Amino acid sequence: MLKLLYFASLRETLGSAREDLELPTGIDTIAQLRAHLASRGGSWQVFATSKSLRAAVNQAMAGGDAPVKAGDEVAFFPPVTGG
Amino acid sequence: MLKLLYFASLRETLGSAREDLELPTGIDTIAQLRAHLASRGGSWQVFATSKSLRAAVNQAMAGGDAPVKAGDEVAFFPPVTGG
Amino acid sequence: MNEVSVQEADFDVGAETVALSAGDDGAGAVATFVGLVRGEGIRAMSLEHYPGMTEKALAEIVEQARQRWQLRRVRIIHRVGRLLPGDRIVFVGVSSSHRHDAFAACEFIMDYLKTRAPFWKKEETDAGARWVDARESDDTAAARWEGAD
Amino acid sequence: MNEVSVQEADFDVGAETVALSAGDDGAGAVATFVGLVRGEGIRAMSLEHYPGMTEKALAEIVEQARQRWQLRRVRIIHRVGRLLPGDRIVFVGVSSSHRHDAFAACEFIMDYLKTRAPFWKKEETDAGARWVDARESDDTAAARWEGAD
Repeated sequence: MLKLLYFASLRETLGSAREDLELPTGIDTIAQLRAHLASRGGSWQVFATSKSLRAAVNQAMAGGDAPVKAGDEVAFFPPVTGG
Repeated sequence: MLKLLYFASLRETLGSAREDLELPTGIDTIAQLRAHLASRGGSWQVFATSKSLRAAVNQAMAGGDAPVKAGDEVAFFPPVTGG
Repeated sequence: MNEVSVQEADFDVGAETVALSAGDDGAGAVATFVGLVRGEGIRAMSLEHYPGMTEKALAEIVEQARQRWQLRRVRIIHRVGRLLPGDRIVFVGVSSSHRHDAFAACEFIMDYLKTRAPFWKKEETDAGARWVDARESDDTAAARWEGAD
Repeated sequence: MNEVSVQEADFDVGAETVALSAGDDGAGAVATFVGLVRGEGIRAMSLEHYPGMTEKALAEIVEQARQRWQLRRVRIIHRVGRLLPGDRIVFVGVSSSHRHDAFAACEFIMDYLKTRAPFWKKEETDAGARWVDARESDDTAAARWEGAD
């Protein structure tokens, strides 16, 4: 199981703040996870179309090559705007 | 008449905080004034020997070439150490 | 004392600044920064964050600053929730023996916080609500520390 | 409000910092610096200045900062007289719309104050009193602003 979190404008676009995902076979990286989520269609296509979307694995920033595995906490969000 | 002020370690070296000086003929610049003061001898030779001594004319930093004239307020002091 | 706080409540700028040097007579320099909500046609601003990751990201930024400069105390407070124009958003304070280290670390922490800590701002305007876009100038500001000092 | 004060009395860091943005919702950034007397075998420190020139020199430094950056409010307080380890010596605070201007101006003012404002420090140590020597690093710090930004 993967804990997925969505923040800020992405959360509003998807209409979802979190979900628990049974990690499908063959998905080992952030990039593959993004492609999987985009394949849901509709507003989820943002995972394919948005270039600025950021990801974190277990609360640390992660690139597309970053590995994901069962038990991880994975978050997606737009570029940060604090301070 | 020239109003002369001495600050900090220079004041202690000279044993004087201020004096009113009748400006001698031929003294038109800070450098000439320094030479005049040094000619008093004793502790006043610091005006000839110290390279770090700074000057201000009418409360603005001034170099050796800066003109001095009757009525001016001239100050001498070591490099500043505030803040 | 906790170096990093993420909270809805306002903070006491004077008390936080004084605490950076209190009882430490080796602290010759304290640099602070306060970020505030600007008006500019904004009625309010809501700050969202990623609880857990935020605190880790800020602690990591403090750690990087400590590796770059000789610092004594560091304090970061970042508010979340709904804020009004003029309200304080963030406090960063650094104490050091010497002023250059305090200034540099304080600005470094702000630049990194702006680009690496998971906060998001949503503005309420007369025309409705909108998420604030990230600014390229913030990326540029953070990038200039790479290889510097 | 007076931008520059030279005084024997201590100051309220919190009140001074808050005053830099109070009632001005265009002020998004406030940077401050507090300089303090360090211990290091010092029992006390006496600060002498050149009344009249000091205020002019500080006002001139503020004016130069305003020409270089977009600033909203500026405040300088410098204490004189006898101070003890841990005592505050100087406060510099700057408000601006954006943080880079506030940070840069605050550090610029400190660097110029250190090399251009007529203050002199005398330390009281166990071995007697001694005038503090000017430091080359302060000249270097001030010089780096020439031609910068």
